[in-house]
Amino acid sequence: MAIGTALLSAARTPRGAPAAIVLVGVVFAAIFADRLAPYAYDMQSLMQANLPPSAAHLLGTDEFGRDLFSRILHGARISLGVAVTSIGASVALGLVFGAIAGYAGGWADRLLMAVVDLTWAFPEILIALVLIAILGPGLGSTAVAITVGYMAQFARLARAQIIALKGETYIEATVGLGAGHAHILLRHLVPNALTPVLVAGMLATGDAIVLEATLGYFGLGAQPPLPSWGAMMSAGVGQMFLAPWVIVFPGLAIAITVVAINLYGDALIDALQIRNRLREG
Amino acid sequence: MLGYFVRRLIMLLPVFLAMSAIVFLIVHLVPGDPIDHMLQIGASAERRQELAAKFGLDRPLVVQYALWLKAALTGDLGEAIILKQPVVDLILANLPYSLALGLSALLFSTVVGVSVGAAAAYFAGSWFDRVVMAGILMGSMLPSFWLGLLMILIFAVELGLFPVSGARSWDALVLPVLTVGIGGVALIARVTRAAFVEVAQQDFVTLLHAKGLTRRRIFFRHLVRHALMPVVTILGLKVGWILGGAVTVEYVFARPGLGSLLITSLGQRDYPVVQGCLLMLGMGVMLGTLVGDLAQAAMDPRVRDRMS
Amino acid sequence: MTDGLTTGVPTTGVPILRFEDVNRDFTTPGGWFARRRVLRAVNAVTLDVPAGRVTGVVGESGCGKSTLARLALGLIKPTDGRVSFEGEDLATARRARLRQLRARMQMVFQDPYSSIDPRMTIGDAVLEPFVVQGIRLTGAARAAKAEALLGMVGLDPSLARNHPHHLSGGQKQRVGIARALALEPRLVVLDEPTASLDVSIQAQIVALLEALKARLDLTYLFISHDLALVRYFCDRIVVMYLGAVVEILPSPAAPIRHPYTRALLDSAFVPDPTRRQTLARATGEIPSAFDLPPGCVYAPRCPLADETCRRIRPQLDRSAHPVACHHPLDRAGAGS
Amino acid sequence: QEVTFAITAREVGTPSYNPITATRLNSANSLIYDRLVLQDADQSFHPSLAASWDQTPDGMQWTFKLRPGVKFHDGEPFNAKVIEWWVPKFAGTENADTVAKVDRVEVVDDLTVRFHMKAPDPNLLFNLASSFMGIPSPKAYEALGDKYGVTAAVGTGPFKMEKFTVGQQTVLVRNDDFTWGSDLSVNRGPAKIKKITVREIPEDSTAFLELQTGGVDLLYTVPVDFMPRLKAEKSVKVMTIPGTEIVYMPINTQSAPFTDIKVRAAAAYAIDQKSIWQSLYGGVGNTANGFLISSLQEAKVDPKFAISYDPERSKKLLDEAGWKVGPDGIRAKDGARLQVKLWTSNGTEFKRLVEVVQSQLKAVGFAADITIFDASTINAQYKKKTEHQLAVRSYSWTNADIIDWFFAARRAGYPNVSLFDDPKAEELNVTAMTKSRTWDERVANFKAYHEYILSQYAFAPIYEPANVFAYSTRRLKLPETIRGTRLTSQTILDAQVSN
Amino acid sequence: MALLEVEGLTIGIGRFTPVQEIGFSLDRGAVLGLVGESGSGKSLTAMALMGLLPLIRGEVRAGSIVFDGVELANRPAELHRRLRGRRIALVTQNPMTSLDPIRTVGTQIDEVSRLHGGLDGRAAKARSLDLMEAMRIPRAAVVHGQYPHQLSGGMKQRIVIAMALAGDPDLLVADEPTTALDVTVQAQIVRLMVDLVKARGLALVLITHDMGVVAQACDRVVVLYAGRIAEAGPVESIFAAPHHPYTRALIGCIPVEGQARGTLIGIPGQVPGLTDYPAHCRFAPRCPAASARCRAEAPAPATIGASRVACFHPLGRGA
Ligand SMILES: Nc1ncnc2c1ncn2[C@@H]1O[C@H](COP(=O)(O)OP(=O)(O)OP(=O)(O)O)[C@@H](O)[C@H]1O
Ligand SMILES: Nc1ncnc2c1ncn2[C@@H]1O[C@H](COP(=O)(O)OP(=O)(O)OP(=O)(O)O)[C@@H](O)[C@H]1O
Ligand SMILES: [Mg+2]
Ligand SMILES: [Mg+2]
Repeated sequence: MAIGTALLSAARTPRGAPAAIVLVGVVFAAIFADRLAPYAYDMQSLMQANLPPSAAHLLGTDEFGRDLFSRILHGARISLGVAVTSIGASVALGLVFGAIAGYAGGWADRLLMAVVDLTWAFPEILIALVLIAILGPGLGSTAVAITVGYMAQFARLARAQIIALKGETYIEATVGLGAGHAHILLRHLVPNALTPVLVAGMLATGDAIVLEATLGYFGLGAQPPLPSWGAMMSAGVGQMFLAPWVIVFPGLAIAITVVAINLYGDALIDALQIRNRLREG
Repeated sequence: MLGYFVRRLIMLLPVFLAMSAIVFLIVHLVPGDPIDHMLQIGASAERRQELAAKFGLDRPLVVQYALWLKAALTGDLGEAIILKQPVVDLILANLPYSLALGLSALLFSTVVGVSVGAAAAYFAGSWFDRVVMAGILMGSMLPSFWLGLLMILIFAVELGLFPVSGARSWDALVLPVLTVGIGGVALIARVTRAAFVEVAQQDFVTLLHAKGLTRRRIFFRHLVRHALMPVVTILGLKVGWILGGAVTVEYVFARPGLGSLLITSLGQRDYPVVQGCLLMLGMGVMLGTLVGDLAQAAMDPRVRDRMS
Repeated sequence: MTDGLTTGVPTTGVPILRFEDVNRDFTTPGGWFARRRVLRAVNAVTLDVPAGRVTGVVGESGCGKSTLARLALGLIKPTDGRVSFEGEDLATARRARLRQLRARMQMVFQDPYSSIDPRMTIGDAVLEPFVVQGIRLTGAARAAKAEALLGMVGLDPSLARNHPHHLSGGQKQRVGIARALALEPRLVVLDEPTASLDVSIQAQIVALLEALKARLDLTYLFISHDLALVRYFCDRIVVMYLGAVVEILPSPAAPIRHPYTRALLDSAFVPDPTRRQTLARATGEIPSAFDLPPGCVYAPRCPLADETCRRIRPQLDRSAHPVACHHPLDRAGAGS
Repeated sequence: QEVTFAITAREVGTPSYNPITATRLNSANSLIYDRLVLQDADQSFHPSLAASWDQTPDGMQWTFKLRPGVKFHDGEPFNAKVIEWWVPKFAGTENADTVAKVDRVEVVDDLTVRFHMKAPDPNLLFNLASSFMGIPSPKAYEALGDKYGVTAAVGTGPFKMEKFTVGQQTVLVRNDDFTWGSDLSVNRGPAKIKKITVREIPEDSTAFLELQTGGVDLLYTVPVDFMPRLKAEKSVKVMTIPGTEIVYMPINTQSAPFTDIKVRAAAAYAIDQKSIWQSLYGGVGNTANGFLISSLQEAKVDPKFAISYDPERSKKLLDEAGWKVGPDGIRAKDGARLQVKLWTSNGTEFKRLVEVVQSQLKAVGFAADITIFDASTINAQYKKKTEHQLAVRSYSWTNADIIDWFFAARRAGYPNVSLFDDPKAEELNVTAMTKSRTWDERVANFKAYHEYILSQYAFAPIYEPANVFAYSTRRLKLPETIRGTRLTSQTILDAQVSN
Repeated sequence: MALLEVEGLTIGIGRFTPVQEIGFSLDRGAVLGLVGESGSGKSLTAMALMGLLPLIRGEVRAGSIVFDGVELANRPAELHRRLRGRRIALVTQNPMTSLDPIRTVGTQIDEVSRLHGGLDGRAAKARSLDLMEAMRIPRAAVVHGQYPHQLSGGMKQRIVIAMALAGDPDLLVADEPTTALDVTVQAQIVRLMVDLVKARGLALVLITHDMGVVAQACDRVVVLYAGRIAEAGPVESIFAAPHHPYTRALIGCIPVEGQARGTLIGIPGQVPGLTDYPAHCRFAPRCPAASARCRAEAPAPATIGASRVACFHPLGRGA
């Protein structure tokens, strides 16, 4: 099934529908955060710090008196933005590595996969912490760290797809027509390998949001006053007894978004019927 | 089988070399160096020099690597610059904590994950399946620093069942294990459920039904072994996660462990320790995959035959 | 092993494709898991495919039919020996030359279900040969060409916009044929083109192939495991067993000389309840291609096998009806 | 009879208990080692291992009478020979400055030593009272070499180090021979607590919850956020003692636009110390208006030099300097936006504070981009000298000579983060550091130096935290008043454990 | 009374009704051929006989399956399960995937006799070895301890049949048991099964798409087309004089010895998919003899000679 149709039909399943609604909402918030937010995300008002939710501040305020609702809307943009761009880069890199390794086979394959497996060997959080130590903190480094941390997964998946596809008759048929490597790889192999890798990427986006949050806890994610959900939560840890809403709402935003991504991704996997292809990696 | 094992071990050697080189490079790419931490503010350049010479940090990187690797091969990972102890001792001191936490979390995730996944698969499509799977997923998606504090708040503060933090008694292990384990439970439950659902669709299962076996018997006697195979693979791949993945939890619960050692030493640029930890983790992972493959072979005669 | 074509089988047509003492080995991947094991999929095959005729190849699963087909098209290279198309060695041809040659030899595959890229429309699939060969077609020419090709194989041209999963197996196989014929090849290798289709569709496809051959002056190398079908469709029949050619029937009606061919024929289910056969002529199953017995590879299953058969591997003789057997069934009759 | 103390984020991971070579020491250090003298909260000095002392009028000789009967944990006697061995040990270490002016140590008799000075040092007693001046057992020290302080630490203090695991905990057991407590304690020894486990807890919330549930009995530092909750807790007593720390914003005087003193001043006047003190720190501690902690005499500068929030003045200065307000509220000059870098190091307090500072700077027209570094990287970055502009940081020191640390030209980069290099300041520095003969003279000199630094806006003062600690009254009973500058062994000696 | 009587069997899966009103009967010692092209509902019928439709979310919507006097359709699943393996056994199409890959083939056979015969491990194994020898498996004792992937396809199919026989069933349902096998092996297996039926007095439902197999092995045959019966009757009369145009065409699709080239035509068009089953005669679109009536209503089966034929224009009527 084409991925476009699948996106729609996944959104019509009982599991997919609520998830799709949530995701559309989050993306909407991310895009229109500027218009939707009642306050500027960095507008402080120390006299109004740690206010509980009220009509003026729907979700309350944080320790600097900033409006949590506005920050969560903007946070959608940052958290999602970081997760999506870094996973996007990760998927792209993984595809390149995986496709080359899978298509070339032999020593090129072993070598590339040995490198990939090295990053696979370490927990993503450690990779991220080490990389950020090298690159210095900030959103850019976080994105790089996430990119590297997850790349192995996509490279392996892409490679498995390519290897499986190489055995398909239509590839042999196309070779039989006289096609060269570029044609085979770019016109047939990569496009057909793409779907599962993209879906795996989508699922990983959820994990990336959580990873960014955890890095934020170590002070390494988005730099203040940028409100990524993770940064908001980690700042809220100190406040959790005084003003629990400061940590609860961003936490909920993460949990709901990530669960929605997973549920929708699951529905999508079923719609595309690629569950066993996903496992090959 | 033995031959296979030996061959795999030999194959690990180049991987080990590549890994150690990368580890070494990465560590030395990090800006700042341990001397900064030893010097009082405003120390002289000579003093710097002297310290650098003392720890061999003034030599070319290649030489440093060669010396380190040579020693590492004899089991000597050098002496910590800041922590002033043999790195091996530091690792050995922290390893038991990592293992205790990692293995218990693994056990917990496996037992609970497999049970929950199996139950969900048995009742696949029912409300039970949906509620349980969604619940687990939700739990696993909370960042662990928050989940950890929540656990403390509920189980240690409100209910007073376990100590808040530390690693001084067995019961201090419970909350960290739960915190780390929930993510694993979700992962394993999903893998298990999917595996059950998938094997259940295979031809030979139709034939099991045709033999007149009850659904229960088919499920618990026959499908279980198949469903566990992907779980074993996952577990083999997760050794790194066991040894070093719990940094956040170690931090929140003020527990020792390889992850924390690594992060602290990274902060202090205590190169030998960072290198040692990374190497240790890498080797753990390599061994983990090997053990995973062997377990796979033990469970699956097809794999076994391919190995001989 | 014969000395090849010089003293080989006289054929009526000029050979368009030639196998000269071709071996092809496969090595199972070694590496992490397994010891390397070498399997000889095609064993010392010497064969001419005469132009304008239908040469049939029969044999059971794993006997090397598909490998032979791939070798014929240069999709894989022989381990030893030479495969030449119109006199040119495929193994040494340059890439660009190979591409040109490929326009003149095409293949139709066994499994129609996976022989079209699921992401392509049928129209794109039948036009892909032109893209690959660097032949540019304008929009109108494209549509016309696709229509012509689909029409040629008896498909509704409106299918061009569909994706393969909307088509039935028979329709897909027609698309496969259209694609193979797009560049107007001379040789078409048909690798069990009907094996995965229902009988009613199989018969349609065979009829289509017959018609196209007559119209386009094609040479067929027709591969099948169905002896009855091959006998119906082919001019010459090559019988393979475990990678080796054991008999070449010069015509479908020629008397059978090899015990294996006999067994194959006797195993066929004749659709006539009044002619029920003593089935089970052949006993045992095809041994593993990894460790071939030293003598005749068919000896373990052959009712006529004796010590000689188990020790010495028989060579294809040089008669008009070559057979590789120490005890051919017509020994008394035809001399060799 | 056993208690658990906890040290939190800032002190976590202190790698050793070697006072001679260490650059960081944690709070447990004072339980292991005794010093020659102790300083009380009122800045007065009290005998500890030194029973009495004397200085010649020219300040060139100091004679210390040592307390008799003192033994190290390893049984070695404490006497004049120890001091003779000890003082030279500092040479070449990072703490060398503390005794740099001591020329040599003369053993007068077994219990008397005389310091012969290179130059008078009015600050000597202060230095001797610092935590780096805990005296280790020479025998153990020499035997262990590099590993001293990690595998073992041997002092004369009321507690012996039983086991130390870096980053985790230190187990201390009572020194039953200890009878030489100072007059800052009621109990002269041995301690009433038998065993202390000092745990290191990096997460503040965890530490707080441990105290709340009785998992630990004493928290050495309490994050301000938790104070209201702890105060509400019946079984917890929160105590505040005057702080030793100043939080400030160094301004890189050599990085444009801060080369312009008006821009520096504008940045300094943009900081609203009061609202930070009130809302961020709940009114605990003090606002800071100078560079020194308020208990020092040198801190009492002429009010016209004190820097405190004045947004109008700030804006006016910027206008004068040519920085005009743009449409988004950020100022610009010649097309360049007033975009500056604002750094800090990782740590909950700094991370919070820096956000407020950023927002206050924005209010007057600075756009500040925050970067949060880990502690080791940030110093390396400062040392590059060209990368940084503004920062939020703090120091903890109870002597005016800290101005020299942070503003002397020869230490530009780090610790002179302001890259302050000014002839007049250098002159004042020399006077204050080397030309003062008496304490009063020194005070006057440093005050002048302090005032001059303030007048140049090389930094902006922000906040002076109080030392806040808390303990569980269920298990511990501490004296009502805390003697000394910090919570150290003299208070723990008097501590009682119930049940 | 026949061992198995199926009447008006209609199978539904969700919105679809892939099998409609199928009926046949079968005695002990007889082989019934169920023949039809892909998708004609052969496997679903087999699943219905085995009571395994729930596995694929299917159900018997109408009709009856009477086995040895007991009605099975739409009865508690447990009733059917008790018969499975013991009285009714199944042989499936693909021996490559029909066996559990991680258990030895021996234990898989043993399991049946332990479960249904109440034998202990040793007795079960002895019985399995007997059965394997009856299946002409060489070196049965060795094979007993081997895993499926170590055996050839033909060998595996023999194991599957041995497994089916282990419960001593009365009825064997074989769903295309030889399709995946080599021609030479195929012949052996079919022969083996027919011999077993005769020797043990079993009844066999042999599902196939190959009229050749039917001609060689079956006593009676049911020809299915798109989920319905086209024609049913004794093998001899069906081959000698097919009444349904489809049956005749199907027989004509197999080339026979000496058949002249160009005479093989096949059946034009294609089998309709489940979603576009016409309401009228389903074969009409491909039928050379189709009339307006054929395109308006569905013919009900009628008796012609020894056969039942669902066609408005049966061939050779009165012949
Ligand atoms: N790429 C390959 N790698 C390894 N072994 C191969 C490869 N291709 C074919 N073989 C082996 O070579 C032998 C001959 O295979 P081939 O596909 O030519 O047989 P075939 O006669 O076409 O069989 P079938 O009727 O099943 O299509 C088989 O044993 C097969 O397993
Ligand atoms: N689980 C299922 N869900 C939906 N439709 C099904 C299912 N199983 C079979 N069908 C449909 O029911 C119809 C009959 O299927 P069945 O498997 O009985 O055919 P068959 O005659 O056995 O064909 P084949 O020769 O291909 O095995 C087909 O159209 C098929 O698509
Ligand atoms: Mg083939
Ligand atoms: Mg079927």
